[in-house]
Amino acid sequence: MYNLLIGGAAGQGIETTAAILEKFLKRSGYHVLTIRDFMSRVRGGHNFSLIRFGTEPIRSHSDRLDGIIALDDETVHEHRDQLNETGFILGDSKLSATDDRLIKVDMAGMAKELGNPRVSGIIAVGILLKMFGETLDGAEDVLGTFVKQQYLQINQKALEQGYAIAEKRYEHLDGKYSGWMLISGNHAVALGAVAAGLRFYSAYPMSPSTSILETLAALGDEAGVVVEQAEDEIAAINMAIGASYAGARAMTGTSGGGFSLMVEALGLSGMAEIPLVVIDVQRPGPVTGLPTRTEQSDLRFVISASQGEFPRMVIALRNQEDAFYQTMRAFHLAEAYQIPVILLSDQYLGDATATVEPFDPTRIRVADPASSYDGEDEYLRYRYSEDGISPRLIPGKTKHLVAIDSDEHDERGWITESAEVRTKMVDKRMKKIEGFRRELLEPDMIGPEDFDTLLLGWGSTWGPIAEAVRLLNQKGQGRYAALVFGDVYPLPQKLLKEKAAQAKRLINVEQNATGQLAGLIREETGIVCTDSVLKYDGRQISAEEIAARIRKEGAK
Amino acid sequence: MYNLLIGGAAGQGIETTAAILEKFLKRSGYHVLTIRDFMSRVRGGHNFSLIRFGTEPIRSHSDRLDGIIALDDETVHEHRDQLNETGFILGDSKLSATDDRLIKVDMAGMAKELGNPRVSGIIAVGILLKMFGETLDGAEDVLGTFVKQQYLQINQKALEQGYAIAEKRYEHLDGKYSGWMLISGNHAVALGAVAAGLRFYSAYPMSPSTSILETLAALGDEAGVVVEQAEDEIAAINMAIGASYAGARAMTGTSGGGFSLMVEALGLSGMAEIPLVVIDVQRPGPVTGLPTRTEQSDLRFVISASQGEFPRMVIALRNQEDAFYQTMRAFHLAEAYQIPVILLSDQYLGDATATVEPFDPTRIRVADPASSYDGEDEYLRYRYSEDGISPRLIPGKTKHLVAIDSDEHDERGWITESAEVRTKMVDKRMKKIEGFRRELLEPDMIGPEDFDTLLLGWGSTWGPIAEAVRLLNQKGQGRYAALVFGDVYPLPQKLLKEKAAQAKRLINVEQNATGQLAGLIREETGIVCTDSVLKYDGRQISAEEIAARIRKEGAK
Amino acid sequence: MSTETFCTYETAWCPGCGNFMILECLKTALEQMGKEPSEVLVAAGIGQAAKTPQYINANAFCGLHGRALPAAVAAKMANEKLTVIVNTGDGDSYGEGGNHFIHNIRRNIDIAHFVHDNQIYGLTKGQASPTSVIGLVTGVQTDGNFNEPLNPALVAIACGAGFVARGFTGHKEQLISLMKQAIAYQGYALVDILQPCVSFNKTNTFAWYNARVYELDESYDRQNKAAAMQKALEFGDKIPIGVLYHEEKSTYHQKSEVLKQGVPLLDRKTDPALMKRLIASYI
Amino acid sequence: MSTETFCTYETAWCPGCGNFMILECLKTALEQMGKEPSEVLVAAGIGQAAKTPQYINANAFCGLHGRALPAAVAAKMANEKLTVIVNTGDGDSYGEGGNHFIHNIRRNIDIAHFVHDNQIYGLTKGQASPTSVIGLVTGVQTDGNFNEPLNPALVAIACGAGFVARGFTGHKEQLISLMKQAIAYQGYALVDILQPCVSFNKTNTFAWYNARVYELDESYDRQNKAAAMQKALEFGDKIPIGVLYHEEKSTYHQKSEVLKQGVPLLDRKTDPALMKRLIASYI
Ligand SMILES: Cc1ncc(C[n+]2csc(CCOP(=O)(O)OP(=O)(O)O)c2C)c(N)n1
Ligand SMILES: Cc1ncc(C[n+]2csc(CCOP(=O)(O)OP(=O)(O)O)c2C)c(N)n1
Ligand code: SF4
Ligand code: SF4
Ligand SMILES: [Mg+2]
Ligand SMILES: [Mg+2]
Repeated sequence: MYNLLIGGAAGQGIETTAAILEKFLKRSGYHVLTIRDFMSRVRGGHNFSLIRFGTEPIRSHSDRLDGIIALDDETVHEHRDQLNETGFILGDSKLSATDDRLIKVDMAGMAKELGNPRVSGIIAVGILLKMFGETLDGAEDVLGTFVKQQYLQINQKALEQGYAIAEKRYEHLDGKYSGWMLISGNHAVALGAVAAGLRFYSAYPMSPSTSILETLAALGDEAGVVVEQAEDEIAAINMAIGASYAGARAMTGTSGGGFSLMVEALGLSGMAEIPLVVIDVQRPGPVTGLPTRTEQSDLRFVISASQGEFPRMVIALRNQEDAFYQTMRAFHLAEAYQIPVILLSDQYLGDATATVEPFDPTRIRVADPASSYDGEDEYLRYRYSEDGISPRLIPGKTKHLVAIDSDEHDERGWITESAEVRTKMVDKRMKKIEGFRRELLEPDMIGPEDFDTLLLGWGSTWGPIAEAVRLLNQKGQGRYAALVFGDVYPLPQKLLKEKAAQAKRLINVEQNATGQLAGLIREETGIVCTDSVLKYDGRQISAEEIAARIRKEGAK
Repeated sequence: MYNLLIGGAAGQGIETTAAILEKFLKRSGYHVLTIRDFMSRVRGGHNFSLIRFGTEPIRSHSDRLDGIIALDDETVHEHRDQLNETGFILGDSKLSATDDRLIKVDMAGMAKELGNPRVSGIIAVGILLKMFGETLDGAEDVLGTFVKQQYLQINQKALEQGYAIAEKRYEHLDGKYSGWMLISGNHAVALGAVAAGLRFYSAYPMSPSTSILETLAALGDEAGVVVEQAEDEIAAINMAIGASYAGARAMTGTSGGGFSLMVEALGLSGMAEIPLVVIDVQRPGPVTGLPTRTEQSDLRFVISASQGEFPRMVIALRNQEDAFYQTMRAFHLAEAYQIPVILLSDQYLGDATATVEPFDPTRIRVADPASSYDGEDEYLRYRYSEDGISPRLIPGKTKHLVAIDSDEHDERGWITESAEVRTKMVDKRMKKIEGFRRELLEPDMIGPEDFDTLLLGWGSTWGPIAEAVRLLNQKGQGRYAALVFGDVYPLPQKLLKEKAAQAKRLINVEQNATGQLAGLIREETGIVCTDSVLKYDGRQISAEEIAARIRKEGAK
Repeated sequence: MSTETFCTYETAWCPGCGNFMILECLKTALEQMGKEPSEVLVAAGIGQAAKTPQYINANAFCGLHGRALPAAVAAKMANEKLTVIVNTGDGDSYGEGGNHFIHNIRRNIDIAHFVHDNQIYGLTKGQASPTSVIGLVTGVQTDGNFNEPLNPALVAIACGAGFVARGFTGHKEQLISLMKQAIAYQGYALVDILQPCVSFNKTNTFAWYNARVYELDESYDRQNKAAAMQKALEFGDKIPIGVLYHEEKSTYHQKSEVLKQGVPLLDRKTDPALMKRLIASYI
Repeated sequence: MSTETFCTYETAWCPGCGNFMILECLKTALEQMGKEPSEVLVAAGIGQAAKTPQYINANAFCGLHGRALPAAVAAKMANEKLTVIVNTGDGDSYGEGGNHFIHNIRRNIDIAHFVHDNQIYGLTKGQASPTSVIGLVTGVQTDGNFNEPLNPALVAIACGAGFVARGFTGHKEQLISLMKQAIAYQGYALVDILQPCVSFNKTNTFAWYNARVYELDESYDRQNKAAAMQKALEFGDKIPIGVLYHEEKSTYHQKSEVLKQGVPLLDRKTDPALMKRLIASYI
């Protein structure tokens, strides 16, 4: 397994360099995981991508580096301490930094000679491919994905020149992943939505959710999806609800700040029982916080967002595969129960690309609008029923009229002030929870059955936690296992209760300051975590850090 | 103790009739409690006010009536079953309803003769005053509070005519409350805010919070308070924050739907550490729900509203006295800890008028902006400190510049992306919780020390619960007591833990469908309620209903 | 004139309210246009005017205060076969919903927007709305409103609306005609309807409006933008009613690559072959 | 020209960005007007332009995306002695913040609003803003923007603004002058500043603007509203820059009973005697 860091200022093309390199590596058979760490600015500052690759599945990033590709001096200064003794730093000749491990190449000069200073990153890719014993097979195809047609040739040349001047340093290892996908969490969400029959996506740009909007915009014409940039997030969610009411499967996406503005309308979906999928790609708050960084601090917020009470589901995405399938499932649940379903992702998962088995869009069946209406009696949009689910017709599709109201309403959808109807309607809505409680997915159990310490996590820390369990069991004294939640609200309790009963120590590992999952578990089950590992500096915790903190101090 | 209901359609003047009658009764020495039940419409429908009065303190409304004043037939039909055998119904001659207890008077005819059909309610007041053995002393003054100058004379006449034609039926009882106030929860909040030094109130009209806005608007000129109707709730809260930043003590108020729109900016107050008081006068949700009715279903929502994590306090108002003093205290806490403080009221409390001892505005001291800044070093708005509180200067008041940012920031208030600064700033903000945790007020303990069943409640159910404890202990088999929370987040735990340990049965009594306080208590303390009494039809639970439900089924 | 198809229900409005006339005109307009109830969607926010969808035999969407437009335009995007009409208040449309007002004009989606403009917040019992006149005393504007009233027609033209009209509940025939023109217009069509609120607006009464309004006649050139803005500014002793501005513009549906393909959005399916291609593009 | 008082900090903007010139002009304008840093409040929302308060030696309020205006006007209400300036982006001012834009014009509070109008969302890396031109291709507007661009100056005039100007970063002297006039103007003053974004807007470049702008000269009558609206409409081959409209109007502070009393709001105290009277009124 190798771990490379590509660093430089915003605007130096780190992202494209990393994207091209990782694609080459994956295509040659490696399992690849790339995470992206960047600042909230367009030019300057310090950004980096971490590319980890090997022949075995990689679930977590690592802070220990085998190589650094430094587009500026800051990268060397910031990261040299993470570099292995035997590692290398590839830098431009004009860097002033010095280090025994630094290989300077006049990439800027070469790029200028080639006629475009912006291709020096591609020269670096060429050098790296050679160093790692790769070939340039399929280069045209890879470059074609990221580079405009008119620049293809010069990039190809740059790649070849880099390749030519470098020397092989590592052996190519044979992996079996060349036919797998390399995809980020956000892209996987977009694909999952389309697979589920998305017809309408409205959103307002907001990091780190914007790439969902952009991915859908890029494929919307072909896929028959209207992708609309709203004037604000309030409009975004109300549009999605309007479209869904009218029969177009709909979704909106944002980050916490935008979600805050969607809170009222979330309740409209709940009250009017209009299916809706909302994704919150979390970033550190409060408010603007650290716009391009990661955190898991919206859990409690989204669970109780909006005045009053109504059923909802919250699903945390744990990895890129989850991102696809759980997005599909979210549409299913929203439709089957006529509820809002909230997906929680975060910047770490949203921007990180991982190697996953090609998605199977037929694996999840998405329900059609519930139409238990047999056409005999009067059509009642909110008919009382055993399971709380009422027949949903699409306006204009039959001669029956579909009335919805954000006021409390009777079975026909008309305003009521009756205490009796009110109580029955609340009960009807709440009854739906019993239904989807039965469909809850238990958390992922990771590690041996005979553990004594149980780690608890949710969402994107899945990878780091899984890897940490492995590390801890390698050289720790105890036996470690973990439960990582995907479905998080309502909280699935079976496995948790079973495993918690067996654990001597229970440690919640969360990317927030207050231990939100631990609180939810206390409320729902009475189970109390004995320790916790919390991180809230905007950087995703690594497996090593989890392991170290658990080993050292028995957690904070 | 007597219990009267005045009912009719919207637009028939029920509110004024009730307000005049209750004022007479209070001035003659009675303790009075009046609750208001009305529909979300301007004309028609069925509305009523319940006036309960006696010589002992009254804490809860009651469903058992001694008299009905029916302005329409519907009132008779709806409420006759609540009327005591010996009770009376006072109705207009034109009512078609029949009932042995019905006294018909041609009030409409008399009013017409007097030259204004709208004074028939006042005639009824005259009749009632006579029936209850009251005098007309001070009538001019009472009428003057509710009636425009030009209509004073005719109203006075109407009152006298009603008085003249009626017969005494009950004896006047001497109470000691003539010098006390008669005030609603919303008015008490407004007065509390002014007493605390409110300078700026911005809001968007929303039932049942609008009367706070109107009360403040009425006294703003005199008191030196800018009262601004905002274009929407987002503006309302951002204006309040801007005014507070600039040194004017500020507040905003709304109901749940408006609060939903304020969620993002609530975080701004938390992140930028700008003191802010927000009141949410709850009504039944979700969304528009039952706009003019009551519920306690925003507790979990306001506790975790807004993305990310920041300190806040949530105080539930339990009665009209609380409404005044806790509002004052909210300003103190907001200022002392530079946090948002959320007051939770509801329609029941907000609209109900009760008899309270005249407020003492000097009882609560409200802090000045924390200026631990000694002027020696560089002024740092967000200086790290032991208690997390940093020196707050007012822009323009010194030569020092005050910078705030919704992004994560350093001690100067400038944007940072440093992991270290981020962590320290989160810790600094969170440290403030320790401070105000020490200032938490324990819940009200009601009932005997040797109880076996403990009721748990919060906010406006205080009165009904207190009364229910009395009823239950009168003829129940067990011994009952109650804890009613005012400070609810963070949750004060001392008394709760002590008393819960002693209780055989723990019953949460809440005006919502999911038992929100019970959930919070589980999360915070592990204490589990064994039963619960929940009501969510938009009507406040009465003491009798609580007692009956606890006796009958051991709660739902 | 029959209103059987879109038959009447009991309302919660005050006797004498201008809303009744708007409701009647709406039903009449729809009937005269031969619409079927099931092809009509009447959407609203929250308020007195916003109860309109509850009182007409059509599909009804009573969403959130201020948010009628985003829901309504999206419903139209989802199913272009629906005749989408928004009937809601001035507070709803221009206050809470102001941002959606200006931006949906820019989208130019084929809906009709009928604003019941009583220059007051009715349902919340009488506070100034964005169109309230200066000096209006209310429970909140205790010294009289002193914010410059919004001129909806002018703002709509300034934002690029292609159909902008002003109506009055006292001119029934014209109002029906304005509604029909607005519904027939391809694109976003605004009719700001002067609607007396008998309970809370004692300034802008029926008589007040009636003394001031005059119908624009044939001589008025509704296609001249500059002149239309001038005309829209007129709101004092004289208030012109009728179509203030008219311009043909391409609609959202005509411009959107997805929607111009002819199949209503809700009837489209995701092509499995496309899904395969998309997945393959990440390999 | 010195910018010592309001001295410069390192910025996070792209080299070549129009924001630098706006920042420089702002500092110069404030210095030329003899302002003290501590009496100046620069407020913003979130975005590239919205970082301006961070780069100037004055009181700084960087609030929420779209919400600069409500916070800024309230700060002015709280302390009328502050010179309050809002410097923020077009997305911030007209997109997310659109409702506050139209309604704060109606309030007419004495602040200056400088919109860095690059016709794009910069910080989020290039999506259409409300002022983006038709056809602009972005990562979201993949077929080119097809929503009618908002004309901020026209909308501002239509909403009743008393000072409406358009500036351009390429006309430095004029921009300084416009800023000074806007700050000096008693009431809400808008300067919509054409600002090239070198990173994301490849259509409306410096050259594009430079080829189109022309300064309004003495002959232009800035007090004629109808003409001003006509002039504001001009945004194509020719783009007039300068003060488009100017009208003296009473400000919020002049109209509010509380604020016109002369004592800044934050210096007022609640009179204990009044408190007593209020309490007594409930007895
Ligand atoms: C978010 C939110 N804020 C406030 C309200 C309260 N509210 C209901 S209707 C209304 C205003 C109604 O005025 P308008 O839109 O002019 O309608 P009208 O009643 O005059 O027809 C308000 C403020 C609400 N329902 N939701
Ligand atoms: C509620 C919310 N939604 C979205 C964002 C993301 N966001 C930050 S800046 C911005 C737009 C910036 O555009 P503009 O205001 O034109 O400023 P510029 O960067 O172009 O100067 C957006 C959408 C946010 N911070 N908050
Ligand atoms: S309050 Fe006004 S707008 Fe509402 S129904 Fe009554 S008259 Fe009509
Ligand atoms: S992205 Fe555009 S607006 Fe932002 S700093 Fe760079 S050039 Fe300026
Ligand atoms: Mg209205
Ligand atoms: Mg911009």
